[in-house]
Amino acid sequence: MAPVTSPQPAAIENRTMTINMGPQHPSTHGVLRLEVTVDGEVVTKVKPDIGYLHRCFEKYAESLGDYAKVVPYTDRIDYVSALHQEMGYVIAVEKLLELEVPERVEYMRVILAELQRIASHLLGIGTFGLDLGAFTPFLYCFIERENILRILEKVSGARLLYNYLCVGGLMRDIPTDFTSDTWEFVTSFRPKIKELNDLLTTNSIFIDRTANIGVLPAEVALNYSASGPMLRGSGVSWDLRKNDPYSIYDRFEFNVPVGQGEMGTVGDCWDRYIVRVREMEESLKIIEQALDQMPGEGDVKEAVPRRIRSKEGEVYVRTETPRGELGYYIISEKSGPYRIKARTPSFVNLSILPAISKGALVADLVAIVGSIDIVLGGVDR
Amino acid sequence: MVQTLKKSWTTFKTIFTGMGVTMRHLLQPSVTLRYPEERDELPSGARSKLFVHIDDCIGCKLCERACPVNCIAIETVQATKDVDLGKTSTGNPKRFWITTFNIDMSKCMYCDMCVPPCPTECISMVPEYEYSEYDRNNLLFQFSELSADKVTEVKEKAEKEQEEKQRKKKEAARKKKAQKADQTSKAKQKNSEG
Amino acid sequence: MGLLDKKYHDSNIIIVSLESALNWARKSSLWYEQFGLACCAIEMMATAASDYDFDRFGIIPRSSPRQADVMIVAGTVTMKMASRIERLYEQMSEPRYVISMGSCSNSGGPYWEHGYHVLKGVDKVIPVDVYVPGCPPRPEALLEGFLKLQERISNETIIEPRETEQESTEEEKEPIEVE
Amino acid sequence: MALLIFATLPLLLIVGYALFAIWLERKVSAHIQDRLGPMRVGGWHGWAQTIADMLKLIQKEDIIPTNASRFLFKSAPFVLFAASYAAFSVIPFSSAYIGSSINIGVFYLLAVTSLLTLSVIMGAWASNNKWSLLGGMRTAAQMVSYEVPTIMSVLSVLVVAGSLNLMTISEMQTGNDILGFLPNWLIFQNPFLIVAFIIFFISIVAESHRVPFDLPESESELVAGFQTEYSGMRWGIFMLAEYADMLLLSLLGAVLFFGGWASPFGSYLSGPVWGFIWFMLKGLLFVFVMMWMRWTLPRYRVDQLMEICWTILIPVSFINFVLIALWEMTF
Repeated sequence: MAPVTSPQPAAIENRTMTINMGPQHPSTHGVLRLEVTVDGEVVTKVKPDIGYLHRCFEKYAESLGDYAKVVPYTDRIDYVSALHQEMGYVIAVEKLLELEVPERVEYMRVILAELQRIASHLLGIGTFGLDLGAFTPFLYCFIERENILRILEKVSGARLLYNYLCVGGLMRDIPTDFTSDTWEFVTSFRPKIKELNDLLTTNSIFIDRTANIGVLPAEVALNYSASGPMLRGSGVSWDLRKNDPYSIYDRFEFNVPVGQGEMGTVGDCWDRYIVRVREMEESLKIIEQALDQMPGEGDVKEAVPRRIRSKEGEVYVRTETPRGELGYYIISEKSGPYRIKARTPSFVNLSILPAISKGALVADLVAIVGSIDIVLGGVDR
Repeated sequence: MVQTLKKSWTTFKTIFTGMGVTMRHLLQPSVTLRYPEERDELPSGARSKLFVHIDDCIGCKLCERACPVNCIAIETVQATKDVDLGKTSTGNPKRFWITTFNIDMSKCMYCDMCVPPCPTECISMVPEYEYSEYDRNNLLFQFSELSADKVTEVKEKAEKEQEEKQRKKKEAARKKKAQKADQTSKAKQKNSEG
Repeated sequence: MGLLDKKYHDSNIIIVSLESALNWARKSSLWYEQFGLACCAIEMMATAASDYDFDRFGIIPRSSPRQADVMIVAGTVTMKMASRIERLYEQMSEPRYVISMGSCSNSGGPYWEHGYHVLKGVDKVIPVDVYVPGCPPRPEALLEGFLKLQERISNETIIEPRETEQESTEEEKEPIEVE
Repeated sequence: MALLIFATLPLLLIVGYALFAIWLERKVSAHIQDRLGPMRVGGWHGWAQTIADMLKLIQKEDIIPTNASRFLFKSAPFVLFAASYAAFSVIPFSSAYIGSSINIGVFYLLAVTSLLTLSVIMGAWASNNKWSLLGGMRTAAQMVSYEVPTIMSVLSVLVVAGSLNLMTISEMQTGNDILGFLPNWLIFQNPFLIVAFIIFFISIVAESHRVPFDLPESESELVAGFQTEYSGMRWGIFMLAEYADMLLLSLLGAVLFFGGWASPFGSYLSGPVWGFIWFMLKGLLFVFVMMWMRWTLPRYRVDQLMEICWTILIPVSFINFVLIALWEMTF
């Protein structure tokens, strides 16, 4: 009988699999494509592929040839926090033209910006919860966000892309019931934060999913020049409203919440999340102070130039948006803008993704992307 | 072991806290707006559709120039002297026939920048948002009320007047030239004499 | 639905043809593809959220195109994205519908003039059933777009191919240059 | 003929229940989220919504991807449905109706439901889609692991009940004798059975893949998990089977712990018809709790899921099993 030879075992191949996450995927927050190399479910490599929403902002800024006309296009850079995009741009142009803005307008801008910050954080928190499978907190956040949108719509006439700030002032007068509406919102919103904490923040499944995940050490964050909650989540107290005040932010009392690693390591997803929640409370404080101090009378269009006469010069202005540092670099000629470059926080923050998602599971990758809170309009511009 | 039990206990506790919150919401009335039956009242100045009172338009094209997306197209023809187009409701005299006033709402970005420059307040945002269409071409709104015949008639008239004007201008120019030539020649004469 | 319908027109007998029943089913359960492109996607989310609630109309999101009936093109379609949208549309199972939401996907919108990277209207790559104007459209406007789509579906016949598809076959698709 | 009618009764029940449960789920989720849910289709609170959904799914194009394994892809949903349908045959719906009163009922049920894993893997692998594959692998791991605590908690009930026949188990729970007013349900007969019930409930939530254990079809991670490539009625059958599975396990819980069709008020309001109503009410209560949980909680990660199963549920269920046996020996 011939000896039975067992077949030689084929060399065990350790093969990785490449999967495309996006451009159509429920948790990429838009049209981001991630080229994910996985070994089983463990992510070995992530490569973000961007450009699916490139909308030629800089080309438009050059082609329109008018500073006023660019404002609605800045809205569309980061459509979740449109007022912040406008504010940065408008401040930059005002600095270039050396315009003085009335007091009332400054207060109004700050209040609107903080309302917008709350709205934007609500969306960020909600979609983060959605990424982790919690559907209901997302809708509760949207109910609150809807209340803010109602105020903003009353002021500007639009729900999402406001085009309300203009160089030197505001596009329209402030409606009479703005103050009372805002007070009403501020008082009704505080208990809702507590409810959100009950439902999501302290939920132990949520903590299990976010603590110690996607840890971003402070050093790495600084090296990648991260900003906003992404940087503050890593324990670095850096907020342009405090550290380099623009507009009238130096008049208000507020804290800069930073990640402390309460549930795990400093700089994990939970820290980034809690920074957003606490920032909403700080924004409420700013709104309350601003409402108290705002002058009741005054023409908001006082300083608005009838025609903007461009000047030669260069200017860089940075502001703190809900996602981080937004910078506008304007090179101006006599005839109008020569080049307007927007430095958006989403793009910079996204670039950290490959560094912090190595070795995570696919489910963690979703959580990490959610905690960065990118807006693809800001990434691709 | 104790730690595991403790952790399980907190897990249960937080799960029940969360479920308590959702149960409270389950018993609360909903916040939903039942859209086709109920409608929210839009705030004054809501931006949802552009409308032009063409009677009030004086053809100054300021809105066209203010529009960042160039979705407004206006063509005007100067009215001849024998026609009086009347005045707008704000009292501005009208001097142009508006032969075309098209707004392409499929391009518009609802930025509201065309509204403030208008001197007669004839272009405005109206709170009407229900105009979805099966065909995109229906989103091109034409506000000019002149018929095609009228447009050609007006154009011809204006052209004629223009020609007349041009002729007159030319004549005047020629006369001027002649005079100038006259003067220069006279001056030359003087010079040569002097 | 010919003679019988006329015969019993005034009587109490209800004649529901198979076709209208099927159309009713189609229009009552329009599941949309959970897929947003830009600003309009946020308004799409707001429409699905509690304040406006898509679910009242039986409209729910599905994240896989295979199970979706209607694709809401919500936002700016760039050249890079256009081919992907076409692909997603092909992955959907018949009967499928497309709602173009907002100026950008209607005709390029704010980016039609200098937007070198923006597709001037999503109807260049896929047939569109309803155009919803707005930048972005209000949630109510999107709901109205859905009502228009339902109207269109209830007038459909099973035998004849749909209008838009006829158009799309007749029309020569313009080649898109993707750089 | 009578046999045929007898056999199709559960089918009607399952289809009717699934239509109702999907509608209920949408309503419950909507009201939890301060919404209204289906309101327009069919008039009163959108009662016809799921009927319309089903009619539409039947009309949809049935796509089979080019590179799919055709036979496996096509048959997977039917295997899944057949498995959960077959398991219904040993469920005692009321004192007068049971598909088959076999003396290994519990064993049969657990064996048949294991087929679910197989069919999910079939569908996931045959789709030739990476997301499906990941979903399928997750499902396999999850269902195989969670079968251990399920079986352990069922075994601990069997120790108390002393029978594998579900009809017998139901029958012995009629009456109101414990402490004079509590019904004779097994959960009241042995204090350790409460722990067993908690373990059982957690496991059935995991086995019917509901939040917080809905990893196989977790939308935000795997698009739609193993169902990604399915369209039309094939997908509808997956959905149907999922809801049927949920009901099956809830009903099993009702039989094993809460007296099956036994009335909570002793002999008052009992009888075959009332028995059926009580039985369905008990099952639907569990279904409601599962829905309530689903719309409250985030989901676990796949390794945490396994950790809960192997480090907490299985050891606890083993210890509990021993304790129950000791209790039975002493009292």
